[in-house]
Amino acid sequence: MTGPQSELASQWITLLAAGMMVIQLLMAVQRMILTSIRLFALQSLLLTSIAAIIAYCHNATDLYWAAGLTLLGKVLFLPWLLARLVRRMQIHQEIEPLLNSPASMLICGALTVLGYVVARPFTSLERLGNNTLAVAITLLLTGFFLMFNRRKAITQVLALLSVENGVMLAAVALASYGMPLVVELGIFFDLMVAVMVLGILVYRIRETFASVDLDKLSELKG
Amino acid sequence: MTRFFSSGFLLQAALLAYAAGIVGSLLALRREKAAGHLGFGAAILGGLCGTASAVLALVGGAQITPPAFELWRSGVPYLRLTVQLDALGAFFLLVVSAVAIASSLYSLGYARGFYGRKNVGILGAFYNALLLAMTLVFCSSNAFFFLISWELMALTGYCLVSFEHEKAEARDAGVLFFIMSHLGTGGVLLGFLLLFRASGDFGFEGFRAAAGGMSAGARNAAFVLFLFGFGMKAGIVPLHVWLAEAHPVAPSNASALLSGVLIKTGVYGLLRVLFDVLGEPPNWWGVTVLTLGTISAVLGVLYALMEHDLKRLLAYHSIENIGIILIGLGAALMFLHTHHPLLATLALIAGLYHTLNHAVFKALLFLGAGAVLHATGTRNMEKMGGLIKRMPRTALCFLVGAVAISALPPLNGFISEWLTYQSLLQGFTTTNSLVRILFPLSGAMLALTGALAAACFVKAFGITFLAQPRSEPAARAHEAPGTMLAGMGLLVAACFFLGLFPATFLKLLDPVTAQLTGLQLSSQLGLAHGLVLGNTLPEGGTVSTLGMALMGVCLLPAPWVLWLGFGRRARTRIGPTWDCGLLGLTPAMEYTATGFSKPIRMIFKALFRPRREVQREYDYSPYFAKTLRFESHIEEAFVTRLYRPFKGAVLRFSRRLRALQAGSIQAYLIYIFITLLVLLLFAL
Amino acid sequence: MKGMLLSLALQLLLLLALAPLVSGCIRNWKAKLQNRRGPPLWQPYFDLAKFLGKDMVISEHASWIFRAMPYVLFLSTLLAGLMVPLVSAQAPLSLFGDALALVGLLALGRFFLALGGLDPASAFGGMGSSREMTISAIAEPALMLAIFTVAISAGSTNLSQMLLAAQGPAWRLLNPGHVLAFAALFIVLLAETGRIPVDNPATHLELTMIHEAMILEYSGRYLALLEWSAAIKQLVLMALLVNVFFPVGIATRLTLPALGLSFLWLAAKLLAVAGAVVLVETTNAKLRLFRVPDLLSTAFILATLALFSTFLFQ
Amino acid sequence: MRLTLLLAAPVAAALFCLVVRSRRAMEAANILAFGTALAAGVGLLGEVLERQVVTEWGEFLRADALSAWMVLLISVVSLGSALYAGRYFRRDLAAGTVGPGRVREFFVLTPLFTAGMLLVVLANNLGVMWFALESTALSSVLLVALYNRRTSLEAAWKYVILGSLGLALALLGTVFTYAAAIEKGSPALPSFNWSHLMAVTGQLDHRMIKLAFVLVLVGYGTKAGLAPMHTWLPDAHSEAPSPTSAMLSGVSLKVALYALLRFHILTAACLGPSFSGTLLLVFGLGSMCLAAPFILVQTNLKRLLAYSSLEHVGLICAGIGLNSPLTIFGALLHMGYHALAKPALFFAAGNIHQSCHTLQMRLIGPGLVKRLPLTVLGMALAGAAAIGLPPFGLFYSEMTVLNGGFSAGCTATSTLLLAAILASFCGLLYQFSRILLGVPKAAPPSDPPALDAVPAMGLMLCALLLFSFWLPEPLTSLMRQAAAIIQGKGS
Repeated sequence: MTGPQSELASQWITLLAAGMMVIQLLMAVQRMILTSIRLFALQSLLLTSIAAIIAYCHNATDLYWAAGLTLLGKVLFLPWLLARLVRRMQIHQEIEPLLNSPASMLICGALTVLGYVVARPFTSLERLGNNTLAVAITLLLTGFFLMFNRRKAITQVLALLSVENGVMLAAVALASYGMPLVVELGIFFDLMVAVMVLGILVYRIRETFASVDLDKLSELKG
Repeated sequence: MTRFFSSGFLLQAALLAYAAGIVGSLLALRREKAAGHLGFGAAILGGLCGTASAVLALVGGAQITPPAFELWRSGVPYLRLTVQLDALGAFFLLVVSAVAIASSLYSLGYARGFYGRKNVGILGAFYNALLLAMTLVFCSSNAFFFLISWELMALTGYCLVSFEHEKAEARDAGVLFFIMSHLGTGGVLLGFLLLFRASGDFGFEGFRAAAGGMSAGARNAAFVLFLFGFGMKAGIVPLHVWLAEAHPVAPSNASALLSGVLIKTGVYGLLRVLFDVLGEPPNWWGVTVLTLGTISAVLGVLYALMEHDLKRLLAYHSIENIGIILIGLGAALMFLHTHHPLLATLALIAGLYHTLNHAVFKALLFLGAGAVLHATGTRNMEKMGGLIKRMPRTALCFLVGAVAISALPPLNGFISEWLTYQSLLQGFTTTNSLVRILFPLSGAMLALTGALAAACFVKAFGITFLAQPRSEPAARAHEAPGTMLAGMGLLVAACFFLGLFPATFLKLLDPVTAQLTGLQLSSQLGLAHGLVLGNTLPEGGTVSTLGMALMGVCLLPAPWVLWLGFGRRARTRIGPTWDCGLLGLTPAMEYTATGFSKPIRMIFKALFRPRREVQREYDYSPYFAKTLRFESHIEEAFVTRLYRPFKGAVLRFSRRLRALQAGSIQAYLIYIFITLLVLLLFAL
Repeated sequence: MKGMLLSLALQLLLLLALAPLVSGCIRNWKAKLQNRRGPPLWQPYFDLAKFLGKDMVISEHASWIFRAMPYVLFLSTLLAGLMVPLVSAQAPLSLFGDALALVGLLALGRFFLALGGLDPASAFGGMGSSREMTISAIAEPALMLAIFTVAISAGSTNLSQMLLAAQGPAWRLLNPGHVLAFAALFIVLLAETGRIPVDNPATHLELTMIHEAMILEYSGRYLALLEWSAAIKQLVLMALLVNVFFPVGIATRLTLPALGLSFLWLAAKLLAVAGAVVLVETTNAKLRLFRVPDLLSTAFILATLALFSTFLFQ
Repeated sequence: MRLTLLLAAPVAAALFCLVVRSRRAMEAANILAFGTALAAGVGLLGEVLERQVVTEWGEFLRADALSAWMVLLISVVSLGSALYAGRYFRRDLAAGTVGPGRVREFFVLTPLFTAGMLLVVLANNLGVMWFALESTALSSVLLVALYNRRTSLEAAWKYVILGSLGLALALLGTVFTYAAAIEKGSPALPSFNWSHLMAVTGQLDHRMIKLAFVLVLVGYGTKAGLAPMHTWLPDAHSEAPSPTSAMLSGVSLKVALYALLRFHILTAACLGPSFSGTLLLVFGLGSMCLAAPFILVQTNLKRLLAYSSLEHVGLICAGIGLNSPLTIFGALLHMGYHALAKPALFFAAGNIHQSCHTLQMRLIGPGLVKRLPLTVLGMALAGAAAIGLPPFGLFYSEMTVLNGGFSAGCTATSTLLLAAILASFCGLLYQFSRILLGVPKAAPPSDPPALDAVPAMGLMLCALLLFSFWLPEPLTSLMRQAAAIIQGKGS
């Protein structure tokens, strides 16, 4: 790997990572479920690109696989699945967050700062895209925030998936060659199964409660 | 052949007998009669073997090599299930086994009351298990094993207290008993762990060696923990609140074991750690024990006086007597501190003697109360009366117990209190510091205790057995069956023996004191061939209950001489009691138990804080009431001021904490989130 | 052995004979002080003889406790009396019991007395028993503490030893500890013997009786035994008081002149105490029952002060 | 072969249940599979004692003493649950609570659940361990939702959301660990195998390991039910069918803890034991202290048991955090005893639930002993064990932890531990005596006394009693080896 080329790749990676973060923030403030799903697909696409760039730079076959799986799973399959679920169950489109947009933005900003603080010790590592680690952690934290700032079951799934995206970004960024293939495969299939299980549950909840509002899910106390 | 009469073999036999009793009663679960006979028969056998083993070990003297054997090997680190009987253990084994014989004999008859109502097999199993656990407590040479036996004892005790679990009071009392007992175990456990930290092993031998090397702070901490833990079991004030709840609700044969022996395990524990293990005590240990003992004695008897539930009354007296035992122990600790081993031994003997005495007469009284309960179906003294005519033998047994517990000569309670007084009096000159004033003051309180106990038992015996029956069941009461009487009779005999021949018995205490303080006093205490009890001083006070008794018998003809002289023609008539000219006395006109204790209630009003409600309805003048409703209620200040608020606070806190788990997944996520943030910042 | 039996018999006789006289003296003197003629000194003896000859009525509700009680009380009081040095410094039964045993024996008698009060199912008996047990209970600590004070300074609870140890220069008897303990014991004596201001032995108003209430159902020879026991108990306590605190003139050797002198001393001291009792009874009214604890706690405090002043302020 | 067999047997059973129709065959297949697993586990015990480490599939599967111990626990609890499940569902089917389809679901998912747990403890690769754990979560979540009631769906939802989130965090932690292992400038893809990582602990990036452990702690801690990440635990335990509750409580929590332990060992090897040990101790203690008040005022029987599990897991965690050979040994012992006692309690709770049709304790009690004497007997025995009374083993293990704590000089901490144990003792005793004893308010139900739980409860209780009285030498040496591994002294 030569210097300028790696620098260029690094630039791209940083840019794409920043894009992921922007999408995350957009997800935090916007209110329509289907848009959220599309934003998630876009975020996953950016993740795929980062993986692909790194794979190209390092010539790492495993990473190509990972990128491919992400593309298939998170960009195409899961958004399709979730969108279908939303349409089939005629879930009300409004997201209804607990906190309003400005507050959400404020918190997300604070979490971003925190992400950078946590990641700072590792920026000195001489690795491709190591500066994306801060983004990854920020994605994780804001995704976390999204999870408890949402009232609908399906949006929680979405937030969970964005957390997953953050983790994968960290994996790509930190491990430079990606994880071993068997792990990648395992993670991928687990994720798919997880979303399907979540889907089943959402479906059953919808059937039983006639709503996917999480406020109804608070009978178990003490 | 000698092998069969060795202490160790008999101990094994006793353990086996109890175990067989458990198994036997469980196997015969469906046949009540067989279960009772198997279970309690095995317990009698175990008690006999245990008594023989203990006596053999104690008669063997200080030089006996303690028999030791391991039950089996457990893989748990530091746990060695070694059964070893030393002199101290043997003495307490004697206490438990002797009471076990009488109580089990009694149980044979008493269990009949449960036929068709409760399962006797289960009772027998728990009963034997309690005996087994107590026996193991006294002969485990390893603190880990000790704790196991200790907890088993609490568990079986709980099962017995809650045996009649259909009654809410039995359930509540059981829970209270077990919880407090377990908290005490926590204290004991921590104390042992402190010792373990110093010695690296759980053997009492190791503790003994290591205690010298412990820092003063650690030893003091261990003392406080042990005092809390063992004191909880012994029921010293203010840790006593469970006792008066738990002992009355258990079946009476079990109450006898609980009150007679189980609380003595606390005394055993204190003796074991304070005298055997922890080494020379600082002064404040003794002062604390003595003070607590005095307070327990006085408060115990005062609360007992306010009871009109016969078994609760007896239970409160257990608190009193534990206090008396602790007075002896505390004095002994103070003497050890000032290096007066002779006096320490004397005080210790007083404590030990009272331990056995209390076991004997308290078991007797509980068995008597059980017989009354058996006959009348109630524990409320206000509903009794006149039972001496219906159950004369039981009444006689109860009377002996009452005289003994009131520390009246010539029975055994008097002897041990006399020894306690002697040691306290001599203690005054052992030191020049101001704490010496504690000795006579504690003696004076002991006197108050004794007198109040006498008042209490006048009430207990008088209201229960004398005068006219106050209720229908009391009027229809019947004498207890033979086995029950035989059980009580054994204890009556023991009261007399221990009261009349103290010097003979004191020989058995020699190995115990030799182990704990290095001295043997029986030859110094027993004067004139053991007929007179001295106090080790050459010109000191002496007492001979046997002499008194014989003298009394000799003087008995004196009144008859007078009859012959003056009253030959006088006749005796049976007539009605004087009724102030009314139309005959009714039981409602008799003095009640509540009325009997009213003067004391008024005098100690500040302590009891009685709540009374009087509702009067009248037409013209309040002096001519149409109806009168009187309600008086006493609750212990410890319960109302200490335990209940504490319990309330804990429950309130817990309920408030439940809001954390309110069902909102968002909140749960926030918990995790906050944890994550905190940890991330921590890890940076 | 023979000497011992002799002294035993003598003391027994002394107790039995002297006790009614002391009661008679008190009654007589009290009447004199109140400007009455009063019964003769020997009246108690006549009473006893009369009671002994009378028929008895026993309550239909009473049990054997009722019948056994007079014996137990009488014998235990007698035994207690045999442990107190009266004339000779060596009490006949001092080996069998010390000061503590004496208290114990008196308590035994009281225990049965109270049971006897409860037995006939009368409300008065129960009331008397209750009050008697209460008062004796709160008198007990003062009694014990006073005894302790003396016993500690004597180094023994043996009554004879206590008495011998107190002999010596007369000024020792005037030390504040001794005097305070004496005062405490005197109050206890009033309570234990049922004297005004604690109890009124002459009353038969039901609600104020204590001792009389307990023995209300007794008649005939049992009553005689009870009255006699009460008199003996009074004598024993007085003798204890005077001999332990003022062991002046008591015979340390068993010679006839010494004994005679000692007897005279004893009589003088007893009469002095009886006089004191009479004075107290005449000048005081009976206290309400719930004021009695105040009096007895005064005694307790006096005894405590005695202890302090003997050993701490030396 | 043994490790393969261990994994293959449950998977085969799951596949078999997928195709077969007869419910009895499914039950038999489950029991057979877990029986085989248990046998293989016992064999593994011997092998591990002999050879320290057993590997298969080219080091993909690896078993040391710690894994072997976990394998034993997993297979015993699974076997007990399977024994209980057959009778349990027969009653449920009869009552119409569940349909045959759901029962099949149970018999398919349970072996998968077990297989997942076995893979967690047998995987050499930390990534594989992660996804095995995720698969246990996913298989069990459907089991939790089996009844399809409102509450069970709610519980399942909370379980899966919190669990997945936790696992995502754990994944990040795993990634960090992996990143820490990358050698500077080396083009080779590093091995993610445990055995490899342990060999290179000296070279790992300390800051990364630290961060990784924190993430893994929160992540796997969520799955292990450490407070304050435990919130799903009472919900899931109370709503799942009782055989599943037994497995969740009996082993699933401990398997997650096992995963956490592996990272603890790694971190301790890098940074010294104090960092991760202290954290484990804090969380363990926290869980114990939190459990006690909830136990005291609990109203639902199975939630009560769940909080008790929280307390026990806390104790195990704290014991390991104290980091002395004795405490770790005690913690492992505690794992074993708890795995035997808690399922028995859940079986009893299942019987009670089916007989009383409620888990609300004020409706169940008082006087359960008159209605279901045999169940109550089992419950009382197991309950006595769970509150740490001798002669049951939990007393010994608690004592051992405390001994270790004291001899390691952690007096204050151990005292706090003891206080927490005592507090939850009080709560449990109070609750048990409230429902078990007394006189039933209503007349006893007419249905015959249920003997349903007897074989399963008998198995658990007999094993518990047996091992309480007598710990065979192989087991103690296995635990000693495992303790050495946790202390970083073993292989």
